[in-house]
Amino acid sequence: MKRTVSLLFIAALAALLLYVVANMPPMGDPANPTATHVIPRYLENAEEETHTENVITGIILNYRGYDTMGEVTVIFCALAAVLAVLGRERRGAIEGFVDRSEVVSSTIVRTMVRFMVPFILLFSLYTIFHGESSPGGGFQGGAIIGGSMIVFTTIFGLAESSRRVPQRIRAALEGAAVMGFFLVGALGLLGGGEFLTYAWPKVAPGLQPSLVVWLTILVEVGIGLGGAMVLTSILFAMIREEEIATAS
Amino acid sequence: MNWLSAVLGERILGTAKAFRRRGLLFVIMILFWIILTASLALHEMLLGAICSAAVAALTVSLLGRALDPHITPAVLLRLPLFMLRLIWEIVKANLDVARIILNPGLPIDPRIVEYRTYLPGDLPRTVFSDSITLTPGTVTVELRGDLLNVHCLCPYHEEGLAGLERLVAWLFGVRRDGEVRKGG
Amino acid sequence: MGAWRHFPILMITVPLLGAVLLPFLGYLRESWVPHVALLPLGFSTVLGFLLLGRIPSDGYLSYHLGGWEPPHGIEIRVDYVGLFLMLAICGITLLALVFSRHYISKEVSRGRRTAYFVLFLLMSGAMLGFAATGDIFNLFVFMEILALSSYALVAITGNRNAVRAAFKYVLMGAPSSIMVLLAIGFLYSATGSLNMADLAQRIAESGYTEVLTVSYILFVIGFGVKAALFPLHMWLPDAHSIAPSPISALLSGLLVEVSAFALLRITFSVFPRGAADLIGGTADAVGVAAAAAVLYGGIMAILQKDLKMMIAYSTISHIGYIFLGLTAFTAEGLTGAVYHMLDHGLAKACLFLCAGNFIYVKGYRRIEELKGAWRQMPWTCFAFALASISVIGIPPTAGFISKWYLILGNVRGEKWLYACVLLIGSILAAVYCFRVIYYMFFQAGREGAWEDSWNDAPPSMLTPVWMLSLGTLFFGIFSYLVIPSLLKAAAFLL
Amino acid sequence: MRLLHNYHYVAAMVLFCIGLYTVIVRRNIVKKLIGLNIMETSVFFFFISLGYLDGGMAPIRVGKADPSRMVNPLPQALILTGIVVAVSVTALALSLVILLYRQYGTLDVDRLMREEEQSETAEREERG
Amino acid sequence: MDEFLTAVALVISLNAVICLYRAAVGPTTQDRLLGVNIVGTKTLVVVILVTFILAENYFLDVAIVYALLLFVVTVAVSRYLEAEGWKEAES
Amino acid sequence: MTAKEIVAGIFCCIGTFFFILGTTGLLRMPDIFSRLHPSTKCDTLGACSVIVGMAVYSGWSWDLLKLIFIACFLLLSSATCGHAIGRSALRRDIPYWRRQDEGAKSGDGA
Amino acid sequence: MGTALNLALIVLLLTTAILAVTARDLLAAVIIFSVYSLIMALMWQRLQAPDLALTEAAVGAGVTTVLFVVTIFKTRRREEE
Repeated sequence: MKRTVSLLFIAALAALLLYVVANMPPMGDPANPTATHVIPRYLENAEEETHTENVITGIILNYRGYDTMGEVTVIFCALAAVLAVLGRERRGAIEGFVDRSEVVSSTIVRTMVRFMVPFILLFSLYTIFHGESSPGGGFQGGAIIGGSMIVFTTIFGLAESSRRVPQRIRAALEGAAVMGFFLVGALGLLGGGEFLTYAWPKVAPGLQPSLVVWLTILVEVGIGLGGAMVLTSILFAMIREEEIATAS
Repeated sequence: MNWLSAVLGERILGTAKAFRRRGLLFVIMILFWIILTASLALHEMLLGAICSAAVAALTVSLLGRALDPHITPAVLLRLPLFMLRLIWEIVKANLDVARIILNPGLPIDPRIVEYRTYLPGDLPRTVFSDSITLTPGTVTVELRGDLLNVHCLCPYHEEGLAGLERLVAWLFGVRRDGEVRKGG
Repeated sequence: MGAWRHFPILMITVPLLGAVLLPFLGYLRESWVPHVALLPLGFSTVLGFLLLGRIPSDGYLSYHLGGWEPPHGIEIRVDYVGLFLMLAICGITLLALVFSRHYISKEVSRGRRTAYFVLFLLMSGAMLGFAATGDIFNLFVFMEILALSSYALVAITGNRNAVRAAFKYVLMGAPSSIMVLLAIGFLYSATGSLNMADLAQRIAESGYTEVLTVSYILFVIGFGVKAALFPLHMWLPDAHSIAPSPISALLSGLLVEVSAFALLRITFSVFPRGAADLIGGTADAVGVAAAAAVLYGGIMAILQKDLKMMIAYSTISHIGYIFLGLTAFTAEGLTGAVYHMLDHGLAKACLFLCAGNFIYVKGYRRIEELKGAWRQMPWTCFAFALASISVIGIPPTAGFISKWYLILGNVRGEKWLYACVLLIGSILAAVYCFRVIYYMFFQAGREGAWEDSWNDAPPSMLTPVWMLSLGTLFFGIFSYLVIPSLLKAAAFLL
Repeated sequence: MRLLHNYHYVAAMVLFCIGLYTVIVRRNIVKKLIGLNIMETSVFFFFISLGYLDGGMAPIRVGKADPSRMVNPLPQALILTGIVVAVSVTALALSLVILLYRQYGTLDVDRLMREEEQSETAEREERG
Repeated sequence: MDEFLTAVALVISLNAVICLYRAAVGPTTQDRLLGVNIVGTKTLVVVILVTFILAENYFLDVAIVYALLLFVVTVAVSRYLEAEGWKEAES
Repeated sequence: MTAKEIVAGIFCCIGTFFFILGTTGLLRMPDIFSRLHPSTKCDTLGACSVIVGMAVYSGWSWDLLKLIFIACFLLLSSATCGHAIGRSALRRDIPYWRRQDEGAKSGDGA
Repeated sequence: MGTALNLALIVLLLTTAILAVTARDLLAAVIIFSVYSLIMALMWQRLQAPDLALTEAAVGAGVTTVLFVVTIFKTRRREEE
């Protein structure tokens, strides 16, 4: 019964959606509302206004910086939520953690991982720093660092991995990333602009272009490292085989 | 005073060793950076130097341990030749596998054989087993100490292993008795 | 333009920033966390009050983030209704936070307390951002912060039922968020804009009527799940009754309202008056669902045995009230809906906190166990009674005023049936509320269930309860302070 | 035949429905989460198709590229945020799954609900 | 030339569809992982081809990410497959 | 059609051929261990030759270096991935196919 | 020809999605889901969104998959009958 109702609901929704798609503007047409309304300004002026060659980065960090602030908060919130659900990690508990599966990973894989992790890290740094001129940016770089942490953790074990990236450092970077974003936003406030203006229009107009560039890079690095650490912490929290104290 | 100089010497030597590892890693990293950024502009190089230094400092304990005793300039010089030879082997391997796959009778007689290698250290063994995996009809499925378990598609594939081992030994300058040739 | 134009953004970011700083404090001095967590919310509340006289009831404050003007940048848009809601959010979260300090020792394990406060602040900041934003995608982002923190807060006790309720909530909440995102996509494809004010203009000119209609339907489904509109309410009773009481108060008193408010914004600010033919049919369907919700919620509440469960079902019924106010499409109905958001927020938060008091002092959850509670916990019981009166809608509480306007709006909109449904809903509310009150005051409990001496909850838990219940009284008696401006603002919205 | 021309949209909608079907009908909760992810990616796909321009280039101004031939960067910027949100929700939901399994020993929704009824009846009996 | 490269990409992606058979049927999880790895390699090649079809060379960064991620996923998953915890679960 | 394009085209065709070969092997081989062979060899070679073709096509540019890097990386990673999959199969005691018995028999590694 | 490639990719997407949804072995479903993400990323690259292709490859195929695998490792492998 319930199943039939759900299937009917889905079928109705599918029909509705297909009906809409049949009536939507043709894809890829330059005369579409999406291509004519807000976009031209971004494409024409992004380079002068935001000093980024990659228009997407310009939008993310400048035109819609508030969304990105929300995004960073979402990551932070996810971490807080996962730790709230699975229980916080006790200081120094993981470092003494013993892998219960008793499977030592293969020497070949270990050597290869040793060999590749530096490359992955450097590549992610490249992604973070070159977000304004090529595809990439803070969060992408962070996710790639997260990937390197994943492979390192699965191969070398949680204890080793968390010795290399201890909780202190993770917590500090996570907090600093979000906080940095807020403070950079407030900096614009102090300079007489609006929140998230990466400049001081009233105080030092001459400083503006270089200030924008530097603050953009700062924010990118913050997002990258913070995001990477959050992903790492979430991974650690999920791998950790520590029974949590449930209280009611 | 003797012990002091000994300790100092050791310290300096150790530092030098670590520095050499780090330096090697740094050079590799900055080369990779140049490939990535595809430019030789000054500010890119500066940024690259900073990033590479950071990565090298962070991961030297990771990569350095695997690299240090084995990577010498001579090895780096021999590497391209080794690669060429390996690619030739890979092409041969592929033609061989192609012959097997395209044969309607599928003439295979797979087995897992053991092979004891005389190559020392993790890196040469890893290179050896990866080369095995890439060359005719053999896949390394397990490496425990100096004992390799190799899955062979056909019995005659097993014979190729010794030649490959000689090739890897040549690359790392290892003699049959397990001594590492100094300097190359 | 003075510094006050920055107040809305500060109201939103300061709690979020506080949430980020709390873990460090928790690392250094864990016992300070509950106290320090009050600071950012208090700051926001003060800013909100300072802002009160600045915004005219037929205008709005527009703040361009990063200095990019609206269709290109993101706009924060606070109108009178929005500020009204933001103040309600600040006040109720502040009181619930005060309440939490003692309460969480009962339900939340030690290792999770810092996380509790972090998530609490994130949730309040997200609600404020949600209420204030003028950009439709930004709405989605804040909705997700809100959703994530509320999922985790439902599960924070970590016991079986809590985790199950939270998972149920995720399973309904996450697809609804995706539907909202899809709706935003449709809207964007037809108009090419994301700013609400700009969208209103573009929708009037756009020729893609089918796309817009379906987009609105998806908005209704998405926000309907978040707001627990009747056929989509399945997650609510579990989540609201199982979460720790201050969280129930927030979920029931604010989160649901805020989602309804988002739908209000979509209905009135985004789809302009001229687009009534686009959304008319859907709005009618919402009206039917809302009417069904009023009846269903009321009847189910009568059938419940668990106190918090009963209050949760009552919430479903009251969401129906709010939506009936929206679909009346009259200034009175809209005023009633907005006023009901405030009133219901106060009353429901108060009821849940009272239930929390019972749990804290005696561990009682079931309605039958409350027989004779008056003897031991008079303060809590009186506050409960006062809030119940507001829920029923008896003068002089705020509940009466809002229901009056709701009915008036529906009568003006010539929806007689809905007006009757609203009246019947009040009768149902009277049934389930008076049952509890009767048990509390006029029945003797089991032997030894209650002590004979007054041994109520600690003051830090009683103060919020009383402030909330007095709030319903205040807004009932002094409604003339707010209602005219609200009416004007509603007329401006329409 | 708008439908044929907009085949990207059609694909996105079909994927959306597959995901929704999984979320609603399949009983395993990990499967439901996979369905959720499929839904999310399909909506992202829809957004990106919205921004496509025939013969367009990626919106990265290397050299002096012609801005009028670039695809729409706005949906891409939005979806970047969307992906972050998606991974956050998935992480949270998965940690809930771990906890659920620890406490119920099952991943089947029906069984979870049945357990709940059982525990409720048990509670009722216990209370008299 | 673009047409030709597109045709190559098309053939390779059709190939990938066939490889999915292995990923779908199994019979062991290792088979599936292998199938997935192969599909991933093919996707990587298609990414490189698309880079040259669209003549936007920074897409190669994406290809590098693909290669890295394929390695990461395959190694991590096969490491989990090795672990003993599966034994009772699988039966 | 320049000579460069022709060479690139030939390399692409070779690569496609090896891909098809790999797919055939993947479908035809009897067990996981023998399936590793076509996947690690043919697919790697197929990918590498397409990459070489593209390297020829791009001419002398920075892309060439990136492509070479990707190719080297692919060689290493596919060998390692093949090994990792094979090792996990061995560890889980998945029987391997033997000619003599015309059927699956448990092999304990050697 | 470009359209044909797009169609082929869409077929791949649909196949992987259906396979991921129908597989009874959860681990297989997750592994196939990672291919789905990879192909989705490729599709996005075809639609000129390299930033997103990068993100999806790293997040969808990498992080999400591993989180799923960890979860399945900690819980139960097979779908219950």
